[in-house]
Amino acid sequence: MGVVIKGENLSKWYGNVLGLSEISVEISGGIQGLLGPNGAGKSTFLKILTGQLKPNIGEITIFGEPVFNNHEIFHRIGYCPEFDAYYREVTGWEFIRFKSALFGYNKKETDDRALKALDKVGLTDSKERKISEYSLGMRQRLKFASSIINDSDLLILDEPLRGVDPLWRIKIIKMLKEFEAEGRTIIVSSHILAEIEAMTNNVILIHQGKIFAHGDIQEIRDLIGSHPHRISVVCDDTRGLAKKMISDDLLRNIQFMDSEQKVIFETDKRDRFFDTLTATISGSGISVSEITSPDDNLQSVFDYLIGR
Amino acid sequence: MVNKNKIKTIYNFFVKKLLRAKKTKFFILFSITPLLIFLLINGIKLLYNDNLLAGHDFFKNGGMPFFFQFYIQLVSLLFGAAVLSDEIDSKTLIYLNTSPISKFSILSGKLAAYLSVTFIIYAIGSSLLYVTTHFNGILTKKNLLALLQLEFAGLIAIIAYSSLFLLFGVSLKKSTIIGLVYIFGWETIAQILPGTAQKITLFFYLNSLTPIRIPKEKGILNISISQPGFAEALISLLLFSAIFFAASVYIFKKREYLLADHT
Amino acid sequence: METTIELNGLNFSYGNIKAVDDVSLITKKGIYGLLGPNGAGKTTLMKLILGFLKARSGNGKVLGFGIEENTRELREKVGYMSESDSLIPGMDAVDFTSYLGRLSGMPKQEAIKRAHEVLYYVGLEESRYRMIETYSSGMMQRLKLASSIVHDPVLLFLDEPTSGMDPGSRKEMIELINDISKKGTMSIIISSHILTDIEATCEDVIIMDKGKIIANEKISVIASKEVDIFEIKLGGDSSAFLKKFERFKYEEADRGMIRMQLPSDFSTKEIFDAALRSGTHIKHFLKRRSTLEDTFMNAIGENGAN
Amino acid sequence: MPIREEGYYNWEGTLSKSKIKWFPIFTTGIKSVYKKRFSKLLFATASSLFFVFLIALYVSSKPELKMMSRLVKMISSDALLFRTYYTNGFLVFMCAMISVFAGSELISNDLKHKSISLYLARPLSKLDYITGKFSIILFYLMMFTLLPGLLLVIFKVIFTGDFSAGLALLVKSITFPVVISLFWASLMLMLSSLSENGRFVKIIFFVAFFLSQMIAGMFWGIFRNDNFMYISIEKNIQQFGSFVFGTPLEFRAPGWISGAILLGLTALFLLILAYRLRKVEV
Repeated sequence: MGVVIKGENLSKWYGNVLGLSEISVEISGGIQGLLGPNGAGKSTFLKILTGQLKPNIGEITIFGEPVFNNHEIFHRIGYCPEFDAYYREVTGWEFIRFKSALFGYNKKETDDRALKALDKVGLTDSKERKISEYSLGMRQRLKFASSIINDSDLLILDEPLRGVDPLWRIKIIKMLKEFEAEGRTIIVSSHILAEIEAMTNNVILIHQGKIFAHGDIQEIRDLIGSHPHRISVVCDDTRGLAKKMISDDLLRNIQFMDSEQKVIFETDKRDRFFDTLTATISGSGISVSEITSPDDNLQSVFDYLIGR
Repeated sequence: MVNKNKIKTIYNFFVKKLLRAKKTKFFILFSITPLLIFLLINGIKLLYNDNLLAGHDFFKNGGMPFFFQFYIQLVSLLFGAAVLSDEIDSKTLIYLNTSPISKFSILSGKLAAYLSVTFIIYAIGSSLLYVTTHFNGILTKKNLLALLQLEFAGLIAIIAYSSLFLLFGVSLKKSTIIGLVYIFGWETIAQILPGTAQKITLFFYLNSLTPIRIPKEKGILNISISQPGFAEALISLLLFSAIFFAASVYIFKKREYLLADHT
Repeated sequence: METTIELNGLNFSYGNIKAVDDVSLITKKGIYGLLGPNGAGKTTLMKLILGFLKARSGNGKVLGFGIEENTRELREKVGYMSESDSLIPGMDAVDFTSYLGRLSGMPKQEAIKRAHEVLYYVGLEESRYRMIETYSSGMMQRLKLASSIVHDPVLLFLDEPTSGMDPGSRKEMIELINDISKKGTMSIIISSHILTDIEATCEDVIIMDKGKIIANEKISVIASKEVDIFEIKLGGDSSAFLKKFERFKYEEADRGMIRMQLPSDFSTKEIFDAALRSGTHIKHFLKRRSTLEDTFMNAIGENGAN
Repeated sequence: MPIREEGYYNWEGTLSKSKIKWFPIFTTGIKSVYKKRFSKLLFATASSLFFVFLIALYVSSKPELKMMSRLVKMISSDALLFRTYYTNGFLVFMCAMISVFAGSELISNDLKHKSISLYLARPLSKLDYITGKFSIILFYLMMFTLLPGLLLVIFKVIFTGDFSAGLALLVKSITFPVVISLFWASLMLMLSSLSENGRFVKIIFFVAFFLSQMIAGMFWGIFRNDNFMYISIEKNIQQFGSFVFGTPLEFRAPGWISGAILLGLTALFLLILAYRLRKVEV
């Protein structure tokens, strides 16, 4: 699958609000986590991606085609909007069937696809009830269902799990992974980093209208030179272990937390550090019960880059 | 490019939705008020065994101005302008803009749906009123033809006014207020202005379509210009509607709809 | 006063759907998480306690006040942050917060002074003079928190407090909640779907499903329930390493995480020796603790497939 | 001086024990209506009638001035003064405008933004909520009916120096504007609780007001029977005013019936309002 989304120095501003400034990006298959603080340009990027807004400078193409005012492209895109928007006086079934019919299938296929989408989000038995009687979580799942009707090659989801209960969070994350396995490209914007980590390793970080980072979380973490890697080890002889590890030029800092029998090493050369650590532990009689990297996750990447 | 069954999909969905709206029920009730008043008057007259009010006169002086100078304009405004502004307020426009359906099909499907509901509401009130006020002799060819022309004129009026107010809704922020200013401001004043001014109101042409002329006050310079013929009025109204509709589609395509108040 | 909430046999239903089904509950001072799938009855239970709804049967006391007889005195001591953004247009944050303070009975000047204080506290000092309808969803959550603690309640209900907040402000919201509960003068009940937030704030957890309370446990107890499964991540290719542990049950989860079942008397040293011999190193090594998510899934699972 | 650490601080004050819980709704509501656009313009036009009557009062106390003779004749006695002022067509229309301006969004906005739960999470009952909202419209209505009425009496005493106005008349001059204000306020609040859409509420209010007038006029035109005057809100107010102040009636029909209609409608509107609020799901 070639490049699915291609943006060349996209800039967008309205009034004196700067939405995006010179964003160039290429996105191909798999799940991509899109994150960034509120008001940092993330929603503007999504709106340009779905043709709701036209970039002032630069242009964006999906499957090689322009997006703005090109409605045919939505045969191959599924979109789940951010707002809690729903038609009044309409039942869940009527809405999903309407959205499905907009793809131009024949009557039978329209109904089948609508039913299948509802079934996937567990709303089949409440499909005859009015959407206004749905709880926030159910309306959210209905919105998500409306984006998976056409089994599209590209899925753009704006905070798809907001207000959804843990049970359905897990099911939907599993569903997205299955879609990824089928080779579909999925853009998921979310504020809950643990959710993104559960789905993918690829993230796009947008802040102040620019792409701060794009790629694998691990690689991004390694690129952040300003913060050395922190590795915490829990064992019965923290001082002994530290003494054995200190000889090399590996370590920048050691911190002891005796109450939890924990020692935290800071190093720039992560792989060499782990080689030495494994060798030292197997060489010495120290019994180690835990090795973790507290700041080797998306939250730390986010904090170090965005600096909140 | 234009896909007929997608337009039908939009049409069916929104007609069903509109028929359930509180607004529709209110305006159906509102459309039969002239009928209720007529029945009430004659009811009381019967009590006082007074001679009954002539149906035709009531229809000509009360019914016609009510429907063709107030009711059709108001309902076409509240429904026509809402074709898009409802979707923007409830932020549901996003579902249509991110579906594989052209802006032309969206607007034609929705306008047709809103038109039909407006026409149904109008037809209920006007036909019931006409039938009751011309009860004895309703089955004559003349009356039936007049009734048909009444409904036809109403339909054309609704098409013209709804497309105009659709254009207001698509392009202006405070479309309802501007619409009210147009109906009760410009269209009423234009009646008494010299001839050419009247030419740029929809009512001027509409008045040639209705089976019974709506009495017009004399203009300031009391030169009353000649009413256009039936065909000429019909064609100009349809032409105006097409222009308004095309302009709406054009603007709808070009405009970026910022549904959120923050980036 | 130890007990904050005491409910016995509360029932409530919308039409024929039983939203709260014979709920009895006792909560002490401190911070509780209220969890459950959509439609489990969490929000309904909160509304019953606050007196927004009248229970079909059963009764309850909150802070010693009957939830039906003296709702007014009860609400003086209780703060409520609703799930939906309920705002009054045409007001800035200071007016809005002090107005709600005065509705709780605070004198006018006190309310304005206190409004500034809580708005500073929740981090809205720069935008406290802006009209609240221009607030982003993140700022709206902070404003709702500020207005629910302006009258210094003894018991605080938070319905989805971190919904719609970006990672940075969500971390701050969690710090605020912890700071308030640490002060010890206010007990908090948080209803949220984000289990990581609940784990980061609450001491106890109440799980509801289909209108019933199906679990009521301490988070410390959940976290201490050790399971003899180890999470292992290796530096390089893991096949050689795994060959040495054929005798144990293990599964390779995604992105190189291995979950291996090891007997409790097993010496961990052998793991590191094996890694060294198969030319790779251990990047991550942790004895798995059951998380809140596992407890939640098991509790819901046992209560019949949802 | 100890440092002020970061963190949550309790509030040392104590809540007021006063029974009137809805008072903040009143004061804040008054301020926000005043801050609305065009409020000064509306209030100026509404108070213009008072100044016209003031001048007429001055002229009536100075026989040598020959201006405004018709109005002067109409306010010769105190009873006539009140009746002419309170039931003046312009004032009735102004009351309608003030009700819409101050009241049309009082509840519809709360419904739209789901903020009723904000009020009920505080120690307020639904009755407190309604009373607070009610007091806002009543305040502005009475500011342009009761207040000017009393001022006119005071100025009459200043200009003419006679204290002939008996206690009964003074009581009537207070109760009548209150009843009229209650009528407008309950009508407006009831309509405001019907829909989230403020615009729709305004449309229904004006349709009801003008329709009542139009139908009454049309029926009277056809039947020449005064009983149809009871359909018009304005005629009812004028008839009831004449009845209360004992001045010649507006139309040949019992005056007390107009009063009954007004009070009956007020009660009906309050019932509908209470029903609507009970049904509102917080």
